Amino acid sequence: MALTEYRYSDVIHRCFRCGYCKFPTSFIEVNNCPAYARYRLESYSTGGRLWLIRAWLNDELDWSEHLGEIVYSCAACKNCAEQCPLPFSDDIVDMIVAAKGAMVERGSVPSAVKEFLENVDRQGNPYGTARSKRGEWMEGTGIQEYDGQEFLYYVGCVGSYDTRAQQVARALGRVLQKGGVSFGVLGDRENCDGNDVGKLGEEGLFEALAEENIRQFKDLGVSKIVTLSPHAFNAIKNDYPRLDGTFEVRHYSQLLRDLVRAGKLDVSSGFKAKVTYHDPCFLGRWNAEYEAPRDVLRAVPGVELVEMERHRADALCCGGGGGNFYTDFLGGSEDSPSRIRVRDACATGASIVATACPNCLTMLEDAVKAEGLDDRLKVMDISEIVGEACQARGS
Amino acid sequence: MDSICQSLAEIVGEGHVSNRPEELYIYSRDLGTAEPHLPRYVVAPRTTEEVQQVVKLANREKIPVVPLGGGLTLAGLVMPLRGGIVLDMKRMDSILEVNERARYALVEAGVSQGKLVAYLNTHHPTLVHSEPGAPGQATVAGNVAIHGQGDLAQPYGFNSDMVNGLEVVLPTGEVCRIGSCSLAQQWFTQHPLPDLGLFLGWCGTTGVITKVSLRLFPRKRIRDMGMFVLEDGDLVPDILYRISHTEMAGDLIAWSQELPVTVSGLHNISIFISGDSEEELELKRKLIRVGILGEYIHSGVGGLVGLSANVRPRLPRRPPVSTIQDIKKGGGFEYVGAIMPVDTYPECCRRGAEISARHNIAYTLLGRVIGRSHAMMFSWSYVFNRADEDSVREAREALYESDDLALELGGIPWKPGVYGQQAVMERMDPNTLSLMKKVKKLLDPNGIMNPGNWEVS
Amino acid sequence: MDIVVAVKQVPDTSEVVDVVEIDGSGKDIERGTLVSRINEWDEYALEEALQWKQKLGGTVTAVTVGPGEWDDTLRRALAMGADRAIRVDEDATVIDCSAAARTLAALIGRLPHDLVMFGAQSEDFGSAQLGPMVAEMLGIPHAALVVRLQVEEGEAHVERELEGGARDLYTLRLPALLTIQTGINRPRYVSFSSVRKAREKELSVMSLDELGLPPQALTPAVELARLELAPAGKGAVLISGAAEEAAARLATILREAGVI
Amino acid sequence: MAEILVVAEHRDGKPADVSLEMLSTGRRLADQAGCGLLAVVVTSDVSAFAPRLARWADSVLAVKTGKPEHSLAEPYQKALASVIRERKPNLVLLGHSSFAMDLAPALAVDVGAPLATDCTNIAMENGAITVTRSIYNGKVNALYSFAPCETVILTGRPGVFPVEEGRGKGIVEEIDLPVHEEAEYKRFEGCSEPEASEVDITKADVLVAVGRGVKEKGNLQLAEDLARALGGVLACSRPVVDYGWLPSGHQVGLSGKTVRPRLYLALGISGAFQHMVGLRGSKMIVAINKDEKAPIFTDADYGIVGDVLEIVPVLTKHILEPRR
Repeated sequence: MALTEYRYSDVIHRCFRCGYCKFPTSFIEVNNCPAYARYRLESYSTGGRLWLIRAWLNDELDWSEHLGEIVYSCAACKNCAEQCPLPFSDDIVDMIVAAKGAMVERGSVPSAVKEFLENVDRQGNPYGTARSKRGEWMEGTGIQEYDGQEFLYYVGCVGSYDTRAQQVARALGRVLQKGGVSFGVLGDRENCDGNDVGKLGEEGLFEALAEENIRQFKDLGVSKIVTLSPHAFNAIKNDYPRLDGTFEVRHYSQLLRDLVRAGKLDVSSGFKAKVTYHDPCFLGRWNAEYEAPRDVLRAVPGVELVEMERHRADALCCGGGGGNFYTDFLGGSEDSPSRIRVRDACATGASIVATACPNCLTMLEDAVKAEGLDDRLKVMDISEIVGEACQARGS
Repeated sequence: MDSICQSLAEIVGEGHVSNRPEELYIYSRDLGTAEPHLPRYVVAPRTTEEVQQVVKLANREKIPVVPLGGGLTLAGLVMPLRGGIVLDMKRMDSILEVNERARYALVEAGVSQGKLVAYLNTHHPTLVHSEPGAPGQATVAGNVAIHGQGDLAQPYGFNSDMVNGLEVVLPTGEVCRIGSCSLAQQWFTQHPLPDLGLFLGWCGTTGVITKVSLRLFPRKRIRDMGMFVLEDGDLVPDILYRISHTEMAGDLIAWSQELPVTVSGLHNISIFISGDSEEELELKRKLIRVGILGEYIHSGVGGLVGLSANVRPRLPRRPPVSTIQDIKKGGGFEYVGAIMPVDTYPECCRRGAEISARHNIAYTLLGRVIGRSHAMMFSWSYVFNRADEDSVREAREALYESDDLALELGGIPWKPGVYGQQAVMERMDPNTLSLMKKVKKLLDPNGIMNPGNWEVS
Repeated sequence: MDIVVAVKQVPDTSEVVDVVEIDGSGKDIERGTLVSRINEWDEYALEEALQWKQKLGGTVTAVTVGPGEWDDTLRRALAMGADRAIRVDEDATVIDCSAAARTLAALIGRLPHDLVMFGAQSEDFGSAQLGPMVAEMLGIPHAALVVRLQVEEGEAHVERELEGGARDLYTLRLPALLTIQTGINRPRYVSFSSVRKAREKELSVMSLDELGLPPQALTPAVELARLELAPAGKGAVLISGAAEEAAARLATILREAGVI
Repeated sequence: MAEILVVAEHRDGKPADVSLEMLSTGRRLADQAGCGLLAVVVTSDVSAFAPRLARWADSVLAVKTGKPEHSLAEPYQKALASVIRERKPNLVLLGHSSFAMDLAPALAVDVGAPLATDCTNIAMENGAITVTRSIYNGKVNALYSFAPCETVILTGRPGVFPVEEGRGKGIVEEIDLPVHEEAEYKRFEGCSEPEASEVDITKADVLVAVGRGVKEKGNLQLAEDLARALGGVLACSRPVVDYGWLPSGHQVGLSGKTVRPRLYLALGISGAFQHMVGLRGSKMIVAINKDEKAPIFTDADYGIVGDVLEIVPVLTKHILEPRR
């Protein structure tokens, strides 16, 4: 693709590289862009990335594995979009995704990205684990396959395959059961939601996945969907409709809030701990849902909710977005965003960092180990906290 | 990786050095109109010791070293004109000490203006520093290295006059402390020691600043602003003089711009005031509104917006610069700032508008008062389209003409690019010039520090 | 430069996909749950062919002997940049290497071929036989396990991989056949849309008959008696438990064994 | 059965290990069938090889050739084809080496004999030969038999067949065959030795080896930290070199180096034989792999089934601070 064919050819040169994209609103740290935080070189800031993309499309710069890594190190966390003062701020992430798309079309992507996409294409998940093992997480939970229940509980790849995230998938299942929610899952029939595939620039594969899912949902008569992952939530809510797939989709934190408020979920057993909450980008900045998870936590007796200095729209991404939980271009350093984030969490004095995204959960948990904070900080999903709080006494 | 890259990696760690095309491309380019120059290496140090080792290596190998902060001078002052190492200082961003009683902050060179503002807001709400109105990633050290000014310029002068002490790595690798810090861990003053002001305003050509102690000032609880609008620019110097006489104003800025058309041809004087109480604020308002502007208003010269208890202006969260630059939808913006006598304001405006017209760029003219009308920083701003070569050239020519204009009117281009530097030195007294040369030669025998800038031929 | 690349489709039985079962016949695996992919070595062969086409011009033709499903792999080859693809319609899973070689030799013999490329081996059976057999049948020189290739003036300069990282250097006169080892290049990513676009490209199917081969050309000389699941994991003492616990125990074991 | 023929491959003046493995196997089968064992070597230095081979073989055919000093497929193919046509051995054995991968298939076509490569077992029941091959990433074993024919050609997987020192005294016969070293259509231009690397993994006491399972170059750091904690060095399997994550000097296996460390810690390595043959000499093999069915667990002494990226950092921690 030449610059002229690039969707944002008339905009991309308008980035002044003033650098707001690196900061949170308060300017307190320059490292609120996860990729810039990790590498601290201008090439990895959003502005630098845009200039490099333009140079590449303009044939001023050849493609290289390194250029690929720079572009793909963008976790699509949207901090830049939040902070950029210019009129095209809403398009910044799309500009980068479109550049990834150009790389995909040229067939030149970093090997980890190639692997991610080929695995999803073949096995319906980035890990390349067999499709036929997708449902294994639910063994012994009594969770039923979807068959006309009110809700389809869509688990997603991480919750289905990652051993730690599987615990969360089960925990949420139990909570929904306790809340008397009528729901079912797809088990082995579930397929990748495609959110991160799209953010990796593989638009064709994303659409194929989305269309396949939409067809399946419709065939099964699904109308309401509750997702474990904000990534799936984002795709189904914001991208599926343009492919003629409109469903009433909610992130589970929103559903749990309603259940608690309606008194359908008895959390009176409580959960005694000082808890800080990490905003997942695809719930927060992408879908402006900052309160539901906090409301749920506040509703649990014994939870003392404290905020990190950077939170809500200013939250630092865990570095797992845009496929990076797998491709891991931001890992392997004490400057890795996930490690900065758990240090932020520790600074609040909380003993629990709660989140509402299996990607964030696994990223932060690895970071806690790497930082050697195991004994001070525990990473939990909100569904797990609620799960403990609604251990109905007696039964 | 060549051997020098290898040794650089051993100093700062492999992840913080690069000689790959992508990094070299980015660090070869300035935000303004300057032509790109490729560095050989990009290095991001974390400590003074690392800077020291890098500089020693460079001095031994005779490789240029260009210290880079926020990279927002727009005049290409941090471009590797002779290749070599670009030293990205932004990893050195710890705020080391804020002394509330002595009102100063000791910061590492990479600390951004934004971070210092935010830090003071949260931890020392009674203190402020003079914020230069550049995007937040501009660094404190970079700003004093170019004799920057900020929003406290009218009461307190240049930011570089607010420096209590410096830590500098000399071009030959010695770490040197200037001010009370050279005696003990005391960063509260530069005086009364013999003057060693060899680093401020030198744009990194005499050493790498690694620490700065900067004066802080009382932060008033409430801020307010007003804008006096008039047509006759010739009156502006007089008005500025009289407002500064009251000693009630903070930042004082006179400006005039072509767009939007509704303000075209007008001159605006932005008057910022602050106070700890409504009473204090109202007193200041009165002294300026009634005492000074009243008669101008009555004689119908101009009108005042704000500066009254019942009108609350919205103070911008961000400096306007980053949005102004996009008027041409071309991402390019550069200005010539010059330190001028306040009396030249009308002429600066007239001639500036002519330059803009010649190069068909809407004019944006601004004068910020420094001290009690002792001087003003007058800026001629030009936007351009980064994607359009002609547009870039037009802007570049306009900038050159503005440098010449500043000098012609008896002013001095501030943080000029190479063209302006040469123009300044051509007019400079030969003895002064040779003193500059001696100082540079003494400190930087191998000429490795940001070569190409302020070079006395 | 006309290049023919032979490819095959294999079930994905890589490390993380471990659901392999023997089917009722005892002579094949249960393919139901397995997904297919292009043989990894063939992907490198295709990439190499395409890069030389890019440099020298000419055509790249992808060929295979296999059932209809294998068109997926040919389409992938077309998406990568091959100009045309030909499939000889036979169930490759039941024929042996010599039969497959005979068929491919007959096909390739009819195509313009300055260079013929095979993957050095297949992921599923790993016989590493096909290429050299076809070369011998076509009567053209060959080199197996090629890790480096330079083509100029009707000659191919190749490096063959030997044990221990050593290499033999040969010059082959074209036409010649090479079997390609992994790592010789970085195979490009094949985007979903390029596969879609490749649908317009020519994919032809041929029968043995059209190749002038009698059915008995496929009689295997090597007969598969039966398949057995390999005994897995019996050797190692498996340390169970969560990461934390398992790692701790391993550390202790290593210490007690005095290896650290 | 009339005769078994073993093709002796050599390099740097030494017979290849795998050839000795095949000679021993040939000996065993010959004794079992009560037939003769013939070894064939093509070399410029007959005296260097023939006597050694004669310890297993009843007779050794040494084909004299000029350069080069190691085995090339072309001269062998010509020599062997004529020997096979003339003596019609029932069984021809080669090691499944790079050399044989180049030679055996062409030879099989040349003499019209069935070929089974990379055999892990070779059995003979009343004259009939059956072989076992390991397929589908070592997850399945396939048993093969052969249609009745004069000669069957087999190549045996290196490191699988035991070597028993030969005790015999075979006769050595130097024959002169028209050997084309220089076919004008294929010129041998010499050979290059493996590029030297900064670390010599063959001398290391502890090796931490990484494979596909580490997923991304960035993750090598984890393995490197562990290696440092163990006072060892980093090794790897083929894909890691193919991806350009590590220089080839770190590669263990058939096309890499052969190592004999006290501890071989394999991270995310499935254990394909091409890799495993390189570490047979290891005192202790420990494997960490997601896939409980990965072949590596067959050869490993200890194993953890789990995510390398999850376990390695924790393991490093425990190595560094032993709990008292």
